[in-house]
Amino acid sequence: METKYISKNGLNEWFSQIVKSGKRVYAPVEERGKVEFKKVQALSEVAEEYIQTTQSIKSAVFPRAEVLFSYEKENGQVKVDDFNPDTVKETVLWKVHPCDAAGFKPLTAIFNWDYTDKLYNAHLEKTTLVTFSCAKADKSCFCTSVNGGPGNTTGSDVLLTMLPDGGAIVEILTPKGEALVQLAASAFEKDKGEDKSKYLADVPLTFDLEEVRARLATAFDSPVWKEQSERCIGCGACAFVCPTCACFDIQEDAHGSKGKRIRCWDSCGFSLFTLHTSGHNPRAVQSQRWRQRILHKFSYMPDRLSVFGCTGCGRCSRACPVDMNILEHITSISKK
Amino acid sequence: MSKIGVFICHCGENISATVDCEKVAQDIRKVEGVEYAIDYKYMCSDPGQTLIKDAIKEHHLDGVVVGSCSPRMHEPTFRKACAEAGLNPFLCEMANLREHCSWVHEKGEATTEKAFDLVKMLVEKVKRNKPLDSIKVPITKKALVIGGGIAGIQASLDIANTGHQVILIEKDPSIGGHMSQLSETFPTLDCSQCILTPRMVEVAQHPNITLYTYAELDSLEGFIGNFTAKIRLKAKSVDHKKCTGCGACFQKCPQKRIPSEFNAGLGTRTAIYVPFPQAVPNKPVIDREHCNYYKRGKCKICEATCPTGAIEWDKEDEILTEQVGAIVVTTGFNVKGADFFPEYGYGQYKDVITGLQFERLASASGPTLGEIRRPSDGTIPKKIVFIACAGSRDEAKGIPYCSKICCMYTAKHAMLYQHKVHDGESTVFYMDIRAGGKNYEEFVRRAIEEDHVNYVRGRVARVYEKNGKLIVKGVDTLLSGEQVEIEADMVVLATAGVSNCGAEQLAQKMHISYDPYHFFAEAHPKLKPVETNTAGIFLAGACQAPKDIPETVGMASGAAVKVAGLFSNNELVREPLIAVVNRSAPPVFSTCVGCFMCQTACPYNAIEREEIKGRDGKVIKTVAKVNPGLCQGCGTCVAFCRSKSIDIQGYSNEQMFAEVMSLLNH
Amino acid sequence: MDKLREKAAALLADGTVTMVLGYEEGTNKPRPVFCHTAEQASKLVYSSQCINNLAVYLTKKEIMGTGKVAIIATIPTLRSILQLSVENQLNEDNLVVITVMDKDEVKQFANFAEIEAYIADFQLKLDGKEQEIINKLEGMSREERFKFWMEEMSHCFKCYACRAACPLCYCTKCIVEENRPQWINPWAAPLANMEWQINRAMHMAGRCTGCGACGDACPVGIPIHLLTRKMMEDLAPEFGFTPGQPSKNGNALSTWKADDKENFIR
Amino acid sequence: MNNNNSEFEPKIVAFVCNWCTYAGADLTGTSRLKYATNVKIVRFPCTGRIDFMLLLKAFAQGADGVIVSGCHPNDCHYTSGNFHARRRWITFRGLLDFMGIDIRRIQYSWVSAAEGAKWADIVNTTVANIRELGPYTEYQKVADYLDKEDYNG
Repeated sequence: METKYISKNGLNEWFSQIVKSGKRVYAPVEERGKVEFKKVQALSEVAEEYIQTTQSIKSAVFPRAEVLFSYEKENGQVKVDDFNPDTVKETVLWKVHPCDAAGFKPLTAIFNWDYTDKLYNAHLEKTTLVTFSCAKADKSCFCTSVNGGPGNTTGSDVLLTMLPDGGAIVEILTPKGEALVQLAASAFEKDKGEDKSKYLADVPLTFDLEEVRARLATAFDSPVWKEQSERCIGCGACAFVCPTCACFDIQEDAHGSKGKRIRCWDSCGFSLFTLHTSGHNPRAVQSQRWRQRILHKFSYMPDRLSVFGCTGCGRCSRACPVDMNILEHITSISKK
Repeated sequence: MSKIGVFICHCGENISATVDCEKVAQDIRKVEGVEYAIDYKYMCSDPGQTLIKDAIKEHHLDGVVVGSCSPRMHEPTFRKACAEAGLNPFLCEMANLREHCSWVHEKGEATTEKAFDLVKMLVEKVKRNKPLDSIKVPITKKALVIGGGIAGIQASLDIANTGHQVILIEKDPSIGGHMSQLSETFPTLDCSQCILTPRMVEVAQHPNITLYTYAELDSLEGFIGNFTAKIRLKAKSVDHKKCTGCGACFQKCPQKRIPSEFNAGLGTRTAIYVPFPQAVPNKPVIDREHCNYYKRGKCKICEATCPTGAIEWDKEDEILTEQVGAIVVTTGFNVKGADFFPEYGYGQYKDVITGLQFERLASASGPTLGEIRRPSDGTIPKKIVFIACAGSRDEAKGIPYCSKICCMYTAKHAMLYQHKVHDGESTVFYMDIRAGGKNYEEFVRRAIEEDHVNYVRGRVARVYEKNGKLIVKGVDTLLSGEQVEIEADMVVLATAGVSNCGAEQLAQKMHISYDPYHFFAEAHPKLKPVETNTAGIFLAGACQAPKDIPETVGMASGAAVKVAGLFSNNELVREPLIAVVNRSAPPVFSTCVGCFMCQTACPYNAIEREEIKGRDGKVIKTVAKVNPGLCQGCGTCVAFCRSKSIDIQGYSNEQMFAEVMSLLNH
Repeated sequence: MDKLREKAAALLADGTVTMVLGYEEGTNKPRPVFCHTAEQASKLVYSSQCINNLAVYLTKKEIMGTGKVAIIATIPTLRSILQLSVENQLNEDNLVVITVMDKDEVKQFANFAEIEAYIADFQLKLDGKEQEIINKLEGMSREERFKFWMEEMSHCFKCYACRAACPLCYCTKCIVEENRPQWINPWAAPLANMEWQINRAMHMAGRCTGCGACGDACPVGIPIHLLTRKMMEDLAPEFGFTPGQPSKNGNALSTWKADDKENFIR
Repeated sequence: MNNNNSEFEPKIVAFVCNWCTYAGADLTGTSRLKYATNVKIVRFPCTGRIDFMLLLKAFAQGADGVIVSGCHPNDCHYTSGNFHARRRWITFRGLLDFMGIDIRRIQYSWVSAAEGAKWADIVNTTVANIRELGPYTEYQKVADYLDKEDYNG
């Protein structure tokens, strides 16, 4: 769609209009030495100097824990109070990175694959993504190797590329984006024809995605999984910070005759994730779980959902207590 | 889906006066899983119980809650009723609506609501109760008695007389213990040996008693009803089958100057010896420590003199393995001796002796044939001082407790002295006179009033020798508060009673606990005085604390009854409210990771190690296992287990959790 | 460093061990590595930057296999090894424990007893930063402390990195996976998160050796190691334990003294 | 926090051992001593059996106070269960306080089978104290996690 320019002041104006409109705005905020997405009221709260938030913003559409429905039993009768889409608030995700925005594509694919997930879609429908191109990257970033890039527009409604003058190139990509822009139309100016690529971080291409996929197709029994996963201690950090991991568990929060059915995050890295009641565990050892993680993202998902399960944000590498560096591991596979 | 029956009792008016029982019964019907609910005037009455039984059958109930009095009162009643109706008794629980509700609250809604909550709580519990079967443990009907003093003798005889086999082991060459060393006994002054020796002989001759003297417990394994005891038979070096006890050997033995243990060091014995004339068995052993042959490799005079060739020079210790069902520990006590009282010159002055040594002097069978003579020069002491509480009740000496028997035997000693030395003068220094017991106080009064023993209340500071006399310096704290100084010919210390040597090691062998002074600990200070906290092991006599003969004998008979009671069944039946370690499907087998912290937490040593082996016999993992014979069901391990791998039947995690939740959910 | 590599290579070459657990250069700091051949030993590094507690791998059968294994242990790792042995989790004969002393001197321990003697000289002390937060917390009112921890706990998403990184969290089934009853709600929420941390701390009482791996592992930076650390500081004197030194025959909660002091029981 | 608590009726759960305090509470009944209805007794074999999680669960479920009571030291039916419990509570209490949980809401006591009067007193004073402290909403609020709009972020 169309490209515009917005000045520093314009940006402020637009932001305050968004807040005024009553939408919830989530943006990166620095706290306790970490930068995380948080509900904000003013642009001043938004963090400046950082590479990446520790956690992705998938929780906006796929919360850590949410109530599928609640119920109450009274003398034999069960009253069910189902999830109501109307209760979902309009939300703006401000200053997400292209790799975060890209993450919504695989998520949407997963939640609409064999079953259309009412909750996920309700959240997504009411969510608008204002993405900021990346001017900085670190050695854990590899978006360019997974069909992405520091200025990539996939999944975004609006993409901003910040300019030295404090203004930004505004790419309005979807009707949702357009609607958001309309909240402060006057704040936007005509495109100045700047080439955004000048302002993008340099993220080197380290492996060929299709090559990796091809190798993985025959790698199921490869010793590489054991080698790579030896130091993995089997926590869920990688999965929980990942913008595309969507494993969940269904749990009961019952109190006497009342209760809630809850969906909450889970991780294929946990040893009990696949444990059967019989006692049998198809993925008994960590190497099998590591293989599952990689194959799922780089083989199964492209096969079944025609989208890769990795956006190169590098969060898992940064979060891992034992430095399981996914970029390093994938690169080594691609070179084998 | 559970089918719980709820039965609310009015207990006449005891409950219904403040609780609306009908309402409770009505409301509880609405609760999930409650199939049937009713209230009745007296649930514990026959018609009441019939009500329950019929309901169980009619409504196929799989759980029962009786809302009535305290379970401590009627739980057995109602569980029995359920059992009679074919419901596992452990599927019946009681809600305490009387002691915990109607009796402690005024009439009103709140009270009825609480009653409802209490019942609902138990309903939630019962839903999670599991049918349980009582635990049956086989019993080996043979007892082991450790220690052949009067306690061991009494216990052995009492058990043997109930028709059960007894093994009595004694570490010395003869049974009899301290009692055999005593002269007369208070408060009756009858001769100790005269009453004891017949019992000793009876033990030796009793068909149900196997006596092993010169024997000690080597190790003990197993649990109540099923102990395996390894007994070390120390080498006597004399074959008692051949020996006739003629005594030729010890008359000829050249080693004659060995201080006699029996005479508390006042007399001497030989290297091959019988501890005392009335010993049982009355056959000698060789004390290898002092025997010339064992020391220097030559002598063998005894062998030459022995008419039956009974001497066995190369005899070695034997280890005997015995299966027993119960154990009575009667290892007795000891008295503080040498150099514990430098201030009293004990061990320094020959004529400062212990009460036990005085017993030997006063005993007709003693070194002086019953005459009171000074060890130093054999003269008869004209002035004698008895010091009570020598060590006892003395924090400084590390013995804060009272040795209990000293007051009485000191009075006895003074009395005996006065009887034997008519012109003698005796003084007793004491802190308090503790003469609780039948005819005890009278006995002490007699010593004071009839035998004119001079009692001085006060501590003796020190005793020292001055030209042939023992100067006893003390203070009369009762009257004058003045320094008292007595020139005595002899001083007798009523030394503190202490635990027997080796008590600690023995306790550890048997896994029974002991107090800081190494006296063995009873299971409960009031209600389980003869039990230890290891089921199947009992205590009697002074190994638990210093005590006199009547008390010891009473305790021994008590322990014997406990053993006889245990042996009166072929199986030990116990409530199944015990801990169990979970088991799950392979490859996990059990969530127990075998850290065995629970072992250190268990008060009963009930937790054992179990190796889970694969088909190939290789050990897959080692996990905890609860021994149902030992576990008493306190549940400490359950609360402690990090992975919740141990649970306790009847108070399981699910049950307790559900109870708490139900109280608060509304 | 060379001495260390030589030692490791030698152990692997002569077949003394089938594997050496050590550290190699990582993305930003050294990370765990597993050497199976003498050649691989050349990857080994050792420095104060090595903060992962390698003892965590000693209870993983899939990693350890059945053969004899060597581990390059830092002081905290040594402490964990001793505690693990107290808890019957290690086979002394199947483990070669190596540490690096100053001037890169390599020390191989003959047995666990020797390790005990060795670490006795190393006092376990709260570092300034930890002490600072503890002081700050103790300075707060109770309500403030509660707010502080609730805020912290609201960041926890239950990845259990704290559990995974702790050498002493070796249960096959953790309390949080126990669902009969469901002691702790499995989803991430402030209360459920706090309940988990309280359990972790209680389960560590008298066992924690203060390596701080739990805190280091937390991806959202909750200072959870303070809970166990603080408790260690409080309990050690109370129950006569030495922080960081394994207590034989049971721990703070599996043992007792008749004269344990308290001032709150009526 | 605690204004107009006059009509506030605290919910209090009592965790007691079967041999001493439960029997003591029975004696309170047989002696017809009166106490507040707020306290409900859960019976355990021994204080050693009482899992610290049950206390937390009680608060999470809406309890405003908790009583934990068992045999006096040296009187434990199982000889040492109460000693184990005492250590557990010393440890637990320190931790809870460090985390800012209101330990004034947990009343520990030793009540023997002969102390019926003491039990009544423990209950009444505890109820009074909790009434003074007011409902434990501070804790119960965090229990209803999901209504916290953006706890996720």
